[in-house]
Amino acid sequence: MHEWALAEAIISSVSQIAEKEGLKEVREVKIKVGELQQVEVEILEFALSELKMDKLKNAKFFIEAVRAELKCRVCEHKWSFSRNRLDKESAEAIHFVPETVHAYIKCPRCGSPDFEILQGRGVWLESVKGVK
Amino acid sequence: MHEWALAEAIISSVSQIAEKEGLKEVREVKIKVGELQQVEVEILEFALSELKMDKLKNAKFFIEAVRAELKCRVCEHKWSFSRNRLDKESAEAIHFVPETVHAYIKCPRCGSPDFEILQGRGVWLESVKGVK
Amino acid sequence: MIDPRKSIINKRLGRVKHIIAVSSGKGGVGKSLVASTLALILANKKFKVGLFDADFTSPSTHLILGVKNAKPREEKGVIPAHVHGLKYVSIVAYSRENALPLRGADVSNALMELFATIIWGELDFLIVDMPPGISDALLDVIRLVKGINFLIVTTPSPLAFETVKKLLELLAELKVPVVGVVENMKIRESNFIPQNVRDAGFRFLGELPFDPKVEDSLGNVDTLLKTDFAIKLAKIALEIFL
Amino acid sequence: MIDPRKSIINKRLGRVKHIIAVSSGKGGVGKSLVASTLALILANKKFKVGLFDADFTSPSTHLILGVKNAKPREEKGVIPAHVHGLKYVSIVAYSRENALPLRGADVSNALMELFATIIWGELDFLIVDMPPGISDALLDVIRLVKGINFLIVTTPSPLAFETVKKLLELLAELKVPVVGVVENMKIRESNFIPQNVRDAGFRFLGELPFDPKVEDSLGNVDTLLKTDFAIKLAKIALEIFL
Ligand SMILES: Nc1ncnc2c1ncn2[C@@H]1O[C@H](COP(=O)(O)OP(=O)(O)O)[C@@H](O)[C@H]1O
Ligand SMILES: Nc1ncnc2c1ncn2[C@@H]1O[C@H](COP(=O)(O)OP(=O)(O)O)[C@@H](O)[C@H]1O
Ligand SMILES: [Mg+2]
Ligand SMILES: [Mg+2]
Ligand SMILES: [Mg+2]
Ligand SMILES: [Mg+2]
Ligand code: NI
Ligand code: NI
Ligand SMILES: [Zn+2]
Ligand SMILES: [Zn+2]
Repeated sequence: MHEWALAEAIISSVSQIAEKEGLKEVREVKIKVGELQQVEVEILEFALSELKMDKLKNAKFFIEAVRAELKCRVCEHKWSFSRNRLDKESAEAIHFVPETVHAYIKCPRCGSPDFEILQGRGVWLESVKGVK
Repeated sequence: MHEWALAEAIISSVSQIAEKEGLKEVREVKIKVGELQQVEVEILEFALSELKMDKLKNAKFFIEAVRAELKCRVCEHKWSFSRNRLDKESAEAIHFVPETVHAYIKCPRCGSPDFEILQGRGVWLESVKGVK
Repeated sequence: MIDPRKSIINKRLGRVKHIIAVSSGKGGVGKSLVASTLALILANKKFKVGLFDADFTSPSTHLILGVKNAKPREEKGVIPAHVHGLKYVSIVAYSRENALPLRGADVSNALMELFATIIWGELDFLIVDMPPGISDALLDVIRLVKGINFLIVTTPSPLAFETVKKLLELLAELKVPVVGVVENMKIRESNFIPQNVRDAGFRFLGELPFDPKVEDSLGNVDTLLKTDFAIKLAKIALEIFL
Repeated sequence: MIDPRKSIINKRLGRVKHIIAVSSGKGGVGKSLVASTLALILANKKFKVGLFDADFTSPSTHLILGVKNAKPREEKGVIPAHVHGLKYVSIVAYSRENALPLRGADVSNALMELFATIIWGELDFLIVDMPPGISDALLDVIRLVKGINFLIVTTPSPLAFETVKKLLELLAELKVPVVGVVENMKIRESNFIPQNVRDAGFRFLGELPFDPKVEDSLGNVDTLLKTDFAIKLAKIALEIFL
């Protein structure tokens, strides 16, 4: 449920963007949520709906899940993150701090923890639309 | 003149690529040279022509200079690197290890050394063409 | 694509009166020991204190505090554990006994994630135990945390002061406030550090003795607070912060 | 776009018999002192030795060796300076007295640049003085330098060994060869480190005394080599490498 904190970050960031772009009202916000962090989308949506006010009152939030793709820096192997391979505690750690993935996941080809998270790490704002 | 060492790296890398892609002969190599490193293109060209052999014997090297663009992580200001603003010793340091730019250049807007080198850092292979 | 985390960080820290990064550039000078002990001292003086271990790849504060299983709670954010009167967060709660190899970009990401999600609430002091090096964590706290102050730790050695001096110059240039410099693990009389700190235009806060009892009190805060080291640090802390 | 540097690194090191990274994860344990002194000891035994300071943001070896102006020459590459019988490269030759704030990605780039351009030639030993942390420099030497060996330094403190243990596990998992572990700055009898090192399945190489004379000999290699610290290290070195 620290999804709430992530929702607050989104609201704060959208408000800032609205301010900067001189929007009177925000209509549509597109959000990408990386699967690595295993965000509970329902909770995030609920938190967003509870937190939106002022210029964001009527905003619609569209949340898209993004597969987590990892790429090994040693052997260049690419693979997708799957939380099924993890015990509960490790998955939870990655939920809070996605970088702890480097403590729990190794490249399935060469065994290295030195991999890049190509996409699907955390929460991103893709677009903010509204009226001026 | 450590350009020679960079030329060796290029030759070695091109040979590896030719091997991997099963090329019998390399015909054309496109190289990008970032202005940050202030590589002497004539020396690089000369070194390449001296070092090329075997599959690379008839290769033509095309070298393109790339402006060095820096972007401040603190204030997001973007600017171009110009060696004119540097004394000889600092410019030389950056020639050998481009990252030492963080000891000598600050963001012209906010004064931070915490900037990203967006492009124009070092030597890159853009393409290797040949016949199989 | 915009990263929404940056915009919330200073709100999260909005009710923290003083944010103190304990830093050095150099490793092994006693940053973690000073940060942990300082946090305990201030908490004992009835201040509301948070301690954040920002040395993700070689954390130490959990061992100094003798903390096992200080996992933050999850509740509309990450709620720090309560440890010896401190609000406490270390990434060890998540990485546990495992090595956590992180490239700089990962350090940067983890730091932003934690600053964006930890609910520190109202604090008089948030003490941040910094990693060695002049790298991502340092550049990020400067970049992201408005009003951060630096408390610099050095040892008497020119090997430590070489980097400390460079760090001080950098902080001065960036107009980042520096509380001052403490000289830790002093074993004999010497004016080298105090002189050089003052010459560089910074406040010399005092010296902390090399105290063999410190090693034996790791993990036991009551014993730790009775060492000469802690007693001397308490005097310095009260001079600076009262 | 392809970075051509990676493909040349192992050719550059092709005539180096042993590459030894002096590492710890933990800062301030004596990595730089061990690396520098070890390099000098081996050079005195008539080995051809190179010393590379890979701690770019807090370099120390130039102070230990008392080196001023050891600038590499430029000649079809970067030719190491000759210092006290060693081939020597430190980034300080380029960054001079300035702070060099580098993010991890910059550390990685600088490391690749230097490995790709330094002409070490024929060497019996290349000693690499590693920065603290389990981060870019460590991951890059493992990734880029074929046949690298690790010599691990710890102090007697559980604070140091906590990270050392994690590093050892990481190296074991990656099957990176580890020469062994030295315990530096020993001040009293204790079996904690030797026992734990052996339990973890590694070779315990011996202990090096905490030696106050070391501080006074920084910058003077003749004096340094006469300290108890150096004499003990010489014994260990000869046991390992002869
Ligand atoms: N004043 C002191 N007296 C004795 N030992 C000390 C003192 N300060 C630090 N130490 C010891 O020195 C080592 C490094 O301290 P630490 O706080 O981990 O440094 P850093 O966080 O700067 O790496 C630890 O083993 C610690 O117990
Ligand atoms: N055996 C020793 N006896 C006394 N002082 C030592 C010893 N080993 C290291 N030191 C001192 O400890 C400090 C840290 O050593 P250094 O080599 O810089 O560590 P690192 O490279 O691991 O950060 C320096 O001031 C150094 O002079
Ligand atoms: Mg990563
Ligand atoms: Mg940079
Ligand atoms: Mg520490
Ligand atoms: Mg060192
Ligand atoms: Ni959650
Ligand atoms: Ni050159
Ligand atoms: Zn791999
Ligand atoms: Zn700027």
